Amino acid sequence: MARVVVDVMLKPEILDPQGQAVQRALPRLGFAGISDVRQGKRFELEVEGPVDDAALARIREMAETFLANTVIEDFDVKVES
Amino acid sequence: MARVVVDVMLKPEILDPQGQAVQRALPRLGFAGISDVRQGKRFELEVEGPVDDAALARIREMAETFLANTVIEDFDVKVES
Amino acid sequence: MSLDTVKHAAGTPESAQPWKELGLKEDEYARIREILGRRPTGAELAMYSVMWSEHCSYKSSKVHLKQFGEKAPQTDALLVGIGENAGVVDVGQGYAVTFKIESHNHPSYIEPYQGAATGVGGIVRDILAMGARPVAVMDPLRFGAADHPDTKRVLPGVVAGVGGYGNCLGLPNIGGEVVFDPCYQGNPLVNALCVGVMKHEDIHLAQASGTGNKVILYGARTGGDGIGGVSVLASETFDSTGPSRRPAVQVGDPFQEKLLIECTLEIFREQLVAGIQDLGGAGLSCATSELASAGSGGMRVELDTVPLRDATLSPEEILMSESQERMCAIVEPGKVDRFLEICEKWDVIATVIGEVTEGSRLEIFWHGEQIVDVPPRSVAHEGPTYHRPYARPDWQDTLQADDAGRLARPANAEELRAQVLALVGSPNQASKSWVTDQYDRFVQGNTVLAQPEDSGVVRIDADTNLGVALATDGNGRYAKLDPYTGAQLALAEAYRNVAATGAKPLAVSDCLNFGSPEDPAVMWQFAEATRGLADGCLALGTPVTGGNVSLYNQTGDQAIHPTPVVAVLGVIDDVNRRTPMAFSEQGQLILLLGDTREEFGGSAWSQVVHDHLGGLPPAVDLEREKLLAEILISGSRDGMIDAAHDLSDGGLIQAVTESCLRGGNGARLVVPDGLDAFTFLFSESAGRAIVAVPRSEELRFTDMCGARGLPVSRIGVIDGDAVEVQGEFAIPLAELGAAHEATIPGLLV
Amino acid sequence: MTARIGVVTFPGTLDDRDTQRAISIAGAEAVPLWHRDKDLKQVDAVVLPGGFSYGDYLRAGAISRFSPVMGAIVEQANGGMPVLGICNGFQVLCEAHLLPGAMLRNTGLHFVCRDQKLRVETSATAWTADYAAGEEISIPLKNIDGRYTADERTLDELESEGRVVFRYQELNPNGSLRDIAGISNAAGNVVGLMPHPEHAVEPLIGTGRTDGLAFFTSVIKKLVTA
Ligand SMILES: Nc1ncnc2c1ncn2[C@@H]1O[C@H](COP(=O)(O)OP(=O)(O)O)[C@@H](O)[C@H]1O
Ligand SMILES: [Mg+2]
Repeated sequence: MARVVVDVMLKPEILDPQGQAVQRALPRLGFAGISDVRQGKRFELEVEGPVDDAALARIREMAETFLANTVIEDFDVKVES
Repeated sequence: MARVVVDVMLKPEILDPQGQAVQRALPRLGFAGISDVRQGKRFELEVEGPVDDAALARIREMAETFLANTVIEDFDVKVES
Repeated sequence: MSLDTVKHAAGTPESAQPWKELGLKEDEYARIREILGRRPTGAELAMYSVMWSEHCSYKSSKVHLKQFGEKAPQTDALLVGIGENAGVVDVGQGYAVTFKIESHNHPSYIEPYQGAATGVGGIVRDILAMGARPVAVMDPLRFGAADHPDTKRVLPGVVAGVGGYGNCLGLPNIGGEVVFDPCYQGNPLVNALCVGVMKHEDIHLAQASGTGNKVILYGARTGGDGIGGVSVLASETFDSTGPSRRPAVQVGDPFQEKLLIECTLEIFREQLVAGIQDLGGAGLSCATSELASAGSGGMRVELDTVPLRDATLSPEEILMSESQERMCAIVEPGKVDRFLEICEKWDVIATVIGEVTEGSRLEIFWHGEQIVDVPPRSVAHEGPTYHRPYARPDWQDTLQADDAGRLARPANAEELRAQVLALVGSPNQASKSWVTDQYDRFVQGNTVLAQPEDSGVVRIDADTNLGVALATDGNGRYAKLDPYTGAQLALAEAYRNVAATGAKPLAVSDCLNFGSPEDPAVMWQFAEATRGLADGCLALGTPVTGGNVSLYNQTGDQAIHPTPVVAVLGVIDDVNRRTPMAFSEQGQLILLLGDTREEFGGSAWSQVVHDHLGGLPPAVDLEREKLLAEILISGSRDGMIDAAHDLSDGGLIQAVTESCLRGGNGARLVVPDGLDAFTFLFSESAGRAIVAVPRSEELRFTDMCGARGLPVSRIGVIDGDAVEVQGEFAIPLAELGAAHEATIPGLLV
Repeated sequence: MTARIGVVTFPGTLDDRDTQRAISIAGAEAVPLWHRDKDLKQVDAVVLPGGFSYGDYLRAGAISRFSPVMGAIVEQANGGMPVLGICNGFQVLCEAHLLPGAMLRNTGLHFVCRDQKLRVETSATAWTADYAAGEEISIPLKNIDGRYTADERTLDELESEGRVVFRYQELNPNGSLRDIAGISNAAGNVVGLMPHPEHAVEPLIGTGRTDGLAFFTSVIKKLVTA
């Protein structure tokens, strides 16, 4: 069985309150040198059968229509090695 | 500026209702062949300065004490190519 | 791209400008040139276009809205009327209450969660800007058909957004509506109400006065999201999002808003502001022009000092950005340091971006170069006014002639019983707890009544027990049959709901949701509804204190039902005497107040059983509504009634079912003389309520009704664990409860 | 002597003023504490109230846990000072490792607001002495991240040491393991729970019951007789 990972991140121009809150907290915790933090979602999908082009195309469609809200989010599909 | 990614996933033994909800919805949306879905978080950190071993060690510490709660979550730190 | 300065604009009169893409009409663009005596700069064009949009300028609606002022009833209760961020009402003991309802319909269709969330955020800032602490929210919602697949997308997202934002702010949600109708498919209505409390002396206004006073922008950084949101809000189509590549969707940050609230209240407490305005639609364009327009002088703003989230934003985009969670304050120079200190305490970014000037112009600079030089009134208050043509549509007569009284009625007791179960389990009549259980109704520790009660009641003074009550109502089906009467029915129902809990109705806010104003039939509906509401408010003595208009709620040439949503605010001097809806004592008598007639036009019964909409809505008698309210309030004050529930859609059986289920007790009902069981159970005649009265109080109560001329009949007794209509049928509470509770969760799995 | 009970406000805390009111109603003095405070103003006990501190961003309680005031609270809690964490406060206590385990998204994935029945499993804590062990109470519950989780060993330890303080009755609203609604530390001075006792202290308000008042009277009695 193969694992496909779908990363979903807010588009760069969209406000990311969570990432901002994390970033603002870092210096207080003693972690300097991080100039920006964005927080997104990671989906790990266990795929039955071969992860061929057809399967990847289906997963991409799934990401586009369901896992991500493309009004505000971008996504990225990767096969886990 | 370099980007470091921290992936945070619930430990395998912990119930992930969000992932399950996604998985349950897939067949209804016409996507078959996904046997499991887990949902986690992805942090993209923009690091000032070089991402050397020292920097990575600091980020790993940050993930361990802050970005993840290791009672329930595992994490993984990667330098984005 | 080079900067389009005022000087440059004056020297290049022929430059082509994207006024059309920005939603301006040719004559509007010509008028801007006339006002300025030259072509506008890009920044000025951006400002005018957003401020003269339907959403900000009310250009189609204002000729009709005028009636709310012209016909305003005489009342001492109104401290601040229409025109400010929200109206303010005197509720006694030195307290003032401000409340307002607003729409976020189109954004919630595009992105349900964020659309609804930022809708709540926006109305809360309006209330905060008046000087008040927000104390509760409500959310009247309307969706397409309950079983339509898109409803499964929109409804859970909207509910999660309303809850996600409101819960995180710590504002109890004390009521609202959930209505389904195919007419809202593609045009869901997400209205949000906020109510706030302050002392009289704390009222703040949006005005920039005092030469030399500083203009401080505080709250979130300005980003590229929401640019073009104004055009989306009010434009004909969703794809005309302005010239920008920026997304029209705004993302809310309720945590930032919570900090903004606490920070602002602390600033008010130390009396550090001379004027204040929230940033909502049209962002800085709106805040600067409105503050300057309402003030005595001019204003100068250094736009490049605005803290940005995205350094690539152009000055036009900064002016138009609708980034959430921002406020703008006018502060005397001597108080600026303390102001900034309080902001720092709350981790809120605050920046002096300009000052109030001697002159009369709004001047905006970008790195030292002037990009805006306008008379602020021309932007904020002197936008175009349309007298749009309107005409009663020719189908209206046919619709009204299609009388619901001719529909087949249940033939026997068994059918009657089945129709009762179908009604109380229909999506519109079913329990909304799947929705409302996602809202925090307890936070702040002052909630006396919340959903599913007739009105939400919050205590505003823990020592004196002073409280306020609020209800919102609207019935698009009634309004479709007759918009004038439909608006009055919405008003009457909300008024009755407030009185049913024992509070005295004082004032009104409204959200007018309609189709395209460019359709004369829709414009007629709008004209009729506003006329009905203004006349109704005059008759009831409850002034309209403010509200919101949402137009273009239509898909192609298919408009939504005209949907005026009316909120009524009431006051209760001692929340201990609030009247709940639950039938909680067996043996108490159930009395029906008011007249029941054969009125089924637009009724829930006609919809559920026959999928029919036709005829006339129930008749309105506002004098009767006043009398009923007086009786309900007296009953509460003198301790004569233990429960009350207003009658509205679904009629008597719906109300009895809700009161029985809430109290966990059954009822035995007897059909009164002169009525048949069907009419008794399903008629939607207005001006009615049921009350539960201890036997010892019956005579005193019915005597009071008799003396004042309110019809009252004893229709039954709280008893057993079934709802029984004598001689007809009995339905165990468990069966009624299952039918009532299962529907909404069943639709959304 | 009047007991002084501190109530911490983090950015995003919501129930601080209600908690202060509940403390006054119970007869003690409520002392506001700010998250940046480094000392506790000599209070005798502390309540971490509910809300969405730091928006619950990252994880509920994850950012607040690092506030200056938490340093002092951890130190004094380890020295025996009574500390109560309600809802978000409970989450902060877990993140700060004053209590074991962690809180996850409700299994139903929705925010849940309801009148919740609980069984008080033990009266041997600073905050439950005025209840009888086994007593059933009903108080409001409202959260989206309320699923209490810990590994089996920790759960067994909590059970065997009598540190499960509250259990959900009739319905488990969030999927908490073993129906756990609240727990204590080994010494019994630190207690955390998801439901909200401070919303159940006045007859007319909220659910109309006063089942939550004994939290506050319990600790006050203990402090006054100490
Ligand atoms: N979206 C909502 N948010 C909060 N409360 C709601 C919502 N929808 C319905 N309610 C509440 O449910 C109860 C029943 O609603 P409804 O039948 O519309 O009341 P009524 O007919 O008395 O106006 C009321 O207390 C109302 O405030
Ligand atoms: Mg009602």
